[in-house]
Amino acid sequence: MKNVLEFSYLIPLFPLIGFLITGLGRKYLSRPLTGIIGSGVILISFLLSVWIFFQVKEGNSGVVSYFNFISAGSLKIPFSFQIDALSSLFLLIITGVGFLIHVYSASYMHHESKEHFARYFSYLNLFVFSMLLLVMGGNFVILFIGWEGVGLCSYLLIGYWFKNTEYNYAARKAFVMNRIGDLAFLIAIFMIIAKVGSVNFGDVFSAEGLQKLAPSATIITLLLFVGATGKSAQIPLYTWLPDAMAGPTPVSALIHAATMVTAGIYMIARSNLLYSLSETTQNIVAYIGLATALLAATIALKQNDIKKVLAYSTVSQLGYMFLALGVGAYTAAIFHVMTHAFFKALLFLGSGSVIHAMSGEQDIRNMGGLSKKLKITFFTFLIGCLAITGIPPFSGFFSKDAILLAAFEHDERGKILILYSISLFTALLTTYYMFRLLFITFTGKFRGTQEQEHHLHESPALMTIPLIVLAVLAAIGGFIGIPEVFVKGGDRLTPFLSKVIATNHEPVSRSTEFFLMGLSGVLVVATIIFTWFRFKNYQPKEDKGFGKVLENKWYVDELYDKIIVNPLNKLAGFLNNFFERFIIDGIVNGVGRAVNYSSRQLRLLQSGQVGSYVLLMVLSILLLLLYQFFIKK
Amino acid sequence: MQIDYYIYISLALFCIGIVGVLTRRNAIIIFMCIELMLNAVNLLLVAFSKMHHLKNAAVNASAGSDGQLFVFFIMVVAAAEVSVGLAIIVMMYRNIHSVDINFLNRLKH
Amino acid sequence: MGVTPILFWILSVVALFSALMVITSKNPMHSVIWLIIVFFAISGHYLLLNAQFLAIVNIIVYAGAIMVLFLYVLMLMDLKKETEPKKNRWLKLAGAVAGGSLLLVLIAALKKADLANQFAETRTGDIGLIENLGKVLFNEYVVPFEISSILFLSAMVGAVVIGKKE
Amino acid sequence: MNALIISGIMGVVMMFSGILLKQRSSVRAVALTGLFVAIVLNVMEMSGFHLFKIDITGMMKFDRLALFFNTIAMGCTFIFFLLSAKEMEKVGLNYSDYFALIFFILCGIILSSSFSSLLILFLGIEIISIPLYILTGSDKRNLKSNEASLKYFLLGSFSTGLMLMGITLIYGNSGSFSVEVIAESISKPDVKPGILLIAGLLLLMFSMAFKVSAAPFHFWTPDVYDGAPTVFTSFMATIVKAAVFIAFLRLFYYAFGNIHETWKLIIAIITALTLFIGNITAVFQQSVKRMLAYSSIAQAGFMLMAILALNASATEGILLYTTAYCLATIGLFAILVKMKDYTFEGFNGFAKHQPLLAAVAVVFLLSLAGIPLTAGFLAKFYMLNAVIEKGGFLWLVIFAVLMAAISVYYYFRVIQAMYFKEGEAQAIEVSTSFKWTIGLVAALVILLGVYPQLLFSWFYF
Amino acid sequence: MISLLLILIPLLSGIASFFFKKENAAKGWALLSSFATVAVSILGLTILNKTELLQFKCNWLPGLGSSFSIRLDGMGQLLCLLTAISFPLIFIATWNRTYRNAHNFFALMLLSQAGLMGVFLAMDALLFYFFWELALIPVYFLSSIWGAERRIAATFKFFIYTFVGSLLMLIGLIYIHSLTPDRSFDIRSFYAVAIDNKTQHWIFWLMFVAFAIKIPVFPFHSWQPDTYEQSPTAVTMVLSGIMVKMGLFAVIRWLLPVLPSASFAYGEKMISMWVIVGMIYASLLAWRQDDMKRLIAYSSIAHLGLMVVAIFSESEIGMQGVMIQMFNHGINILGLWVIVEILERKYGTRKLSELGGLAQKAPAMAIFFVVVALANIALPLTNAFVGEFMMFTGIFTSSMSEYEMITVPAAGITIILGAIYTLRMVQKVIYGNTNALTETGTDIGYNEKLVLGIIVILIIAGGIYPQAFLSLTEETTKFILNEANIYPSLGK
Repeated sequence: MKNVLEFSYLIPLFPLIGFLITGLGRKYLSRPLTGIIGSGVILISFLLSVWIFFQVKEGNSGVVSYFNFISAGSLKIPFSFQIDALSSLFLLIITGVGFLIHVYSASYMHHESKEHFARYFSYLNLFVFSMLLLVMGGNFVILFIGWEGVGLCSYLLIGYWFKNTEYNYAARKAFVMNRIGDLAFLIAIFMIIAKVGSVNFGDVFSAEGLQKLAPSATIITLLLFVGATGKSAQIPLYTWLPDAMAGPTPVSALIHAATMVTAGIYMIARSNLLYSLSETTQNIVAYIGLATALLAATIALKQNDIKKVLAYSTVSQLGYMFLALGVGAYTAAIFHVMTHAFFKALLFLGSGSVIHAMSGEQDIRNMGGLSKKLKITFFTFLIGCLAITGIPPFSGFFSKDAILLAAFEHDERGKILILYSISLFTALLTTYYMFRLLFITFTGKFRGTQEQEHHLHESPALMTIPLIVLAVLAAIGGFIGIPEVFVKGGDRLTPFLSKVIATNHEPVSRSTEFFLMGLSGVLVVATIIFTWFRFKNYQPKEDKGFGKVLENKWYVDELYDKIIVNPLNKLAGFLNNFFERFIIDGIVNGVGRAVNYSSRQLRLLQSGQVGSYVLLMVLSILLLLLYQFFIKK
Repeated sequence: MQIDYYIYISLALFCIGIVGVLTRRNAIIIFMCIELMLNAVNLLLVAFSKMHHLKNAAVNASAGSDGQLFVFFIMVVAAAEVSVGLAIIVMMYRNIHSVDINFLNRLKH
Repeated sequence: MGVTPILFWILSVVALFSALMVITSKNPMHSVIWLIIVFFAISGHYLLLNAQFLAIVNIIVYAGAIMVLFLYVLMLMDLKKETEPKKNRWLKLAGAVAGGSLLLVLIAALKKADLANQFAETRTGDIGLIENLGKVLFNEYVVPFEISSILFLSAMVGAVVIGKKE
Repeated sequence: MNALIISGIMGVVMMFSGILLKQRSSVRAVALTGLFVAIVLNVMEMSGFHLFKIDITGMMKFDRLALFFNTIAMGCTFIFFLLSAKEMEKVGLNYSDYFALIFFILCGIILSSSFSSLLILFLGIEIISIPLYILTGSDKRNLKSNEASLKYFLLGSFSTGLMLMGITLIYGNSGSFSVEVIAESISKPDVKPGILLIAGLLLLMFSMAFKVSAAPFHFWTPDVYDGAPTVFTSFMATIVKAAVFIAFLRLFYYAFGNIHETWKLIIAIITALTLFIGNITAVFQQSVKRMLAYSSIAQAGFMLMAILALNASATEGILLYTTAYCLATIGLFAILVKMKDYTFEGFNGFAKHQPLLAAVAVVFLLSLAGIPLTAGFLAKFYMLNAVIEKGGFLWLVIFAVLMAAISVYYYFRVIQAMYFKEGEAQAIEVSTSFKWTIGLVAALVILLGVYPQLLFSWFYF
Repeated sequence: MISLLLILIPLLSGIASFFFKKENAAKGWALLSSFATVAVSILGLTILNKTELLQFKCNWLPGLGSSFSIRLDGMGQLLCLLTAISFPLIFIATWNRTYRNAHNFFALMLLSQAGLMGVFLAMDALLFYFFWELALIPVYFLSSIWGAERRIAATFKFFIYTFVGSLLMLIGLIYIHSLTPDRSFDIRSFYAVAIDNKTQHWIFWLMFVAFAIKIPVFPFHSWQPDTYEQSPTAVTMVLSGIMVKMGLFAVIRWLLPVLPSASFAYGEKMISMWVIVGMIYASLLAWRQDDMKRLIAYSSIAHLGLMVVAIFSESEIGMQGVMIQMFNHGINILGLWVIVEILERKYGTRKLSELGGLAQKAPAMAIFFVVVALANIALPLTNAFVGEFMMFTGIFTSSMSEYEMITVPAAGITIILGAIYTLRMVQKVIYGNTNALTETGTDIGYNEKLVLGIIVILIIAGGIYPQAFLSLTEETTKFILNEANIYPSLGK
């Protein structure tokens, strides 16, 4: 009897169906109906994912392939799905969080007209579909299809309010930056094909596959990593993510926090065996991750747009994950992906609820004291903050601690604590800006306009329920990975992923581990208290000096414009206005003119005088005779 | 008589004719120079015919006579040409009262 | 040296000289006269080559008919010498040079031809006599002879077409 | 031979028909019937029927090439009569004499396409030339016509002088005017050909080049074609030129083919010059008539390639080429004659006013430009093919092709004027029969362009 | 039989169409005949797919060793299918246009279709050249009569330009013919002929220039934007959808296998590098265009450049990619032109600066537009992705390539640039706010919905299950590459 995993194609199928229904029927479906269909299909695939998850848990994992996607010459690319621990875990996150956010959106977007409402849901479903393709894909090509698919959906959703030109530019920026990464990814795929002759994970990560790849492992992994930096917003390609906040808030929660941006981590984790072949790449990954984490955190310190803060915090957290990947703690990275999905989704949805309450206002300087009116939102947001700052026993604590620990171990091998210390510092920065956000938004007194004030209200249940669910998850989600130091066998994640991910770190002594936890815990709490005193009664004021630099994001966008965009633009202008017109076309037309001119001259030979005719004839006879008799030999 | 003398003389006459064509403007004179060229040809033809006769009289009694006959035909043609040519020149003269070929410049370029 | 070469040279010199006079003399009438002299010199050559028939025909047709026709036309137009104004000196020069160098080139080329021991027999050989020519003409050359009638017809028609007043 | 006799007689008949017949239409009828008879008899001669038993050995040789070309030439003349005979009335009063002269020219054509003795060649060329001088000048009150005819006459008789000198020198070398004798006198590869022969050969080549209006001996062509009455231009630019080409090919194929190596470079130079001057100069012309004169020079350049190649496909090629060229040019002139204004602007908006004529003209122009599906393309193709098969003249081939591309420029100017430019077309009256005839000619052009076997199956009768 | 019909149907119906008087009659007739052609070509693909039906041969010019021989092979199947499908789509999409002397218009269109079919079918060099020109001439007239105001100059340039090219090609063909042992133009003798390297090299250039002009390859492209801009859109569709493929097709069938060692010597190194420069150049220019037609023209230069590079990589997968990409690109660009046609007819402009906000006014069109645009930037699950992926793989993994680490990334830059200019176009046209011009915009009609629908279906289908086409062209590819393989022929 054939493997039940055969049916895993249903998981992406349902979102696709949802996309088609809501997309094509957008004129005819009422808003509630659209919401039900849109969320329903996700729910179904969530349930299926759960089922698959348990299948995998019982050790029933493998590759199911359906048909030949491309088969030419020696190259065969099947359309196949890889169902194993890694993908099934991601399936849960995507469909689970995805479902909650769909539900949330149904209420958040209710003021849109029904066509656009349906358009929104169809995009969202399409996104889930592509994301599922991405994580289920049984080879690099299918993965890449999903990879670009999610890019497309993020493009569509960022530009969802297409009347606004700013948003459109943001969308384009996101897509193009992703494309840059994708190009590197593609080249990596070509190299893999050239070396191994196949793109199936099974062949590539098999012993002989790896052995074939070993010589060029560094370049391949680096190219893959560049792809990842595009998708997961790392230096140097991170600038699109903050702009992506142009999209509706649930979108930011789902795509630009919980799922899509973690595709890079997934991809690298998926090819961890390959990465383990190249020390260099791993270091580069680690340091890029760390740098991104730090940079984003510093920028986040000074942002006043509630979503921008969260966006930069996302970038920073992603940096953490790459750090983990870099130091070889793949499990920790995955763990953090999961917890981050919970609390960052929670935070975004919370902010969405705030924005909703403030009727579209996003600048925290005009908020304050919202805790009285928006109780649920406030509490859930608080949990989110605690989780992200890693206060035990919230989920963030476990995952972040795992990463810090891994960094520490890595440093111990390198005998200097640079990775650890900086990441710890970043953790404190995180704490600082998150609580700054919390305090400025929810404490103190209201700074907004009058009608905003009496319009203030808690969001409807459809929005709060997801908040609560996520809050719970954010609170307890960490318990699947309790460090061994607390409970023997508390870490259920590592063994579960062990089939896919080689664990290669020898544990440090218990005492050290306790000490590190203690240290970070104390520092974090201290930071919180410091922040409280700083912002308990906050008054907006103009930043200057270094603060201004941070507020302007280190002027990175301007820099990119200066060194890349503008020169390219000028070059294109030159080519179009000068080179094409006067050189390329000029030569062609020049030939024509030359013929015309020579014609005008040559016809003067036809002087009309018999005398000159005869003379010319005699002369040419003369020359020809000379040639024949005296020159030609 | 050595044949190349004949060759040189008739070539000389021929080229004098050409020079005449080149240097004069009076259509009639030019025409006369052309006649001169023809006569140079005739002379050479006759010389050649006699040369060939001398060479091949043994095998063929009438060897070389065709050269002289050709001269005869050239004269025939020349006569015909003259009649037509002078007619044209006269017609021209009727119209523009000149036989100067430099006035023939309506057609050019 | 015998009488033949002397005659030959005299005739040649006369022919060349009067030919030059043809193209140099201002007055068309004089040119005609000089040309007639050329024809006579050439007929002399024919006689020297023992081609009496051609010699006679040459005199009759050219000197007699054709040149008279020329004279007639010239008188009809009574062209004064000044009717031919100065032609561009440079063109004249160029023409002379071109013709001269053509002559040089031809001679230089034909010099290489090995005709050193080739002779045109003079004063003997009877192919030039009317009866021989007649035989050949009306045997082998009867077709072209007939054909030349077409030539004359066309020339006649042409002369009529052109000459007829409308 | 049959054709020669008939057309000779017809010439005489036409001379008197002017006096006997009052109706010009009946004169035309006589001419057409006579020509038709000539064609029929000629075709019969192909299958071995002779009117009279005349011994022409050593003078003429009515071989396949000659007979076949005569058919083509007379066929084209027939078409020419059908299309443009009426237009001759406009030229002058001596209507019937024009026919007579044309018939005499036909005699010359037949002679020069079938000669086997330089004497006949000379006579043939002269019989062609002398009536042409007349026809050129036949529009007596038109100064341009006079001028053209005088220029043509002076230059033509000058080239006759050259030709005679050439023949003489050749005679001096080989002691005969017969082509066969000349050919076998130079047949031995080890013996170097005599200088006299080469010099004479070159002079002959130049005079022939003059007759086919090849550069640098082309100068008479534009003036004469432009000045002559358009009807006769169309005749002399097509059929006559074709005939001289056949004579040219015959002469250099049968007489001097053995020493091809010694003169091929000269002919190559002449070809290149002709192509260059013809095409380039045509570009700037303002009058379609004069443009066609230059284009005839350019086409001559292509036909000269046959004489350069001198192989089987060259012979086939030149037959196809002459046919294609004659048909197209006669057709174009037939339309042009009816126009008042010969400039390109004169054709503006012609397509709206005369859709059929415009379409037909397009076919002819495409054929001249050598666009596939028209006879012109295959003709050019055969030429290129011949030269490439011969080998060694690739530069010439590429050059020729580029020039052909330039020729597109001026041919298509007419098309552009007719179709794409707005303008009040000049009113011209055309009879239905004319339309049918010219339509058939166009059809023939396309037919030959698609399936030339039609022609060659005749050639290998 | 099938192959003969593919030529005869358009040819005869085209000639017949000259004699129609009423516009709608001519339209209907043209549509009818184009449907017939589609039917035949699909039959040829499916139930009548038998060798003896797909080929036809008869005497033509025995003197020259040329015969009227046509055959449908895999590549031909694909391109004839493209040609067949395109025309009805074009006719339907431009149904609402009215042309003066419509009967002539449609007649010429059908004639050019016949020519195109012939080019893809011809198995005889001379015949190939015939059809090559036959396809060109009608287009010249179409553009010059029904084009925009600067049409005469632009199309004339186009004509002379391509004509020069094809004449040079003709010389090459004749020369090869003169080298064939049996003096034949038949493709088999062309493949069999052994030419020494020196000769191969200059013949190669003679012929490649012709194809490079047709494709067009930088710097021979300057005719293209002008011509596309000035031609009526229906003609532009033919030009860019099908006619430019003639060049690629010719390189594959008449250049690579006939002159293998020259193709090897120049193809991968010089030409590929050069073409890639041209691709980037064209992409940059496309980025700066304001007129949609010019923009699409330049973008297609970039796309076709990639195909050229892939062809010369001479790898099986790359070649397969080229073959299906020829089809896909035809479909995609057709879609783009349909959009342009709609915009031009509705709003009388093609300028990006004058359009905008149409997503509100014409959502259906907007959706189609976005899909087609995404296909233009080769997004996965669209047909173009498959083609480009395969081509890149071919270039990268080809045994010919030595500089793949330079060429592929360089060519890859055009992927990024492609995204930039295509999305710019999309954004300027359908996003943003409406302006005075587009305020009154309305959505598209049924005929346009139908056409775009078909196109989108083809796009998606080709993107999800390309295998159908791949199996079609596999045999041809193997054959061509085997002929083009120089390692045996280097000794020649």
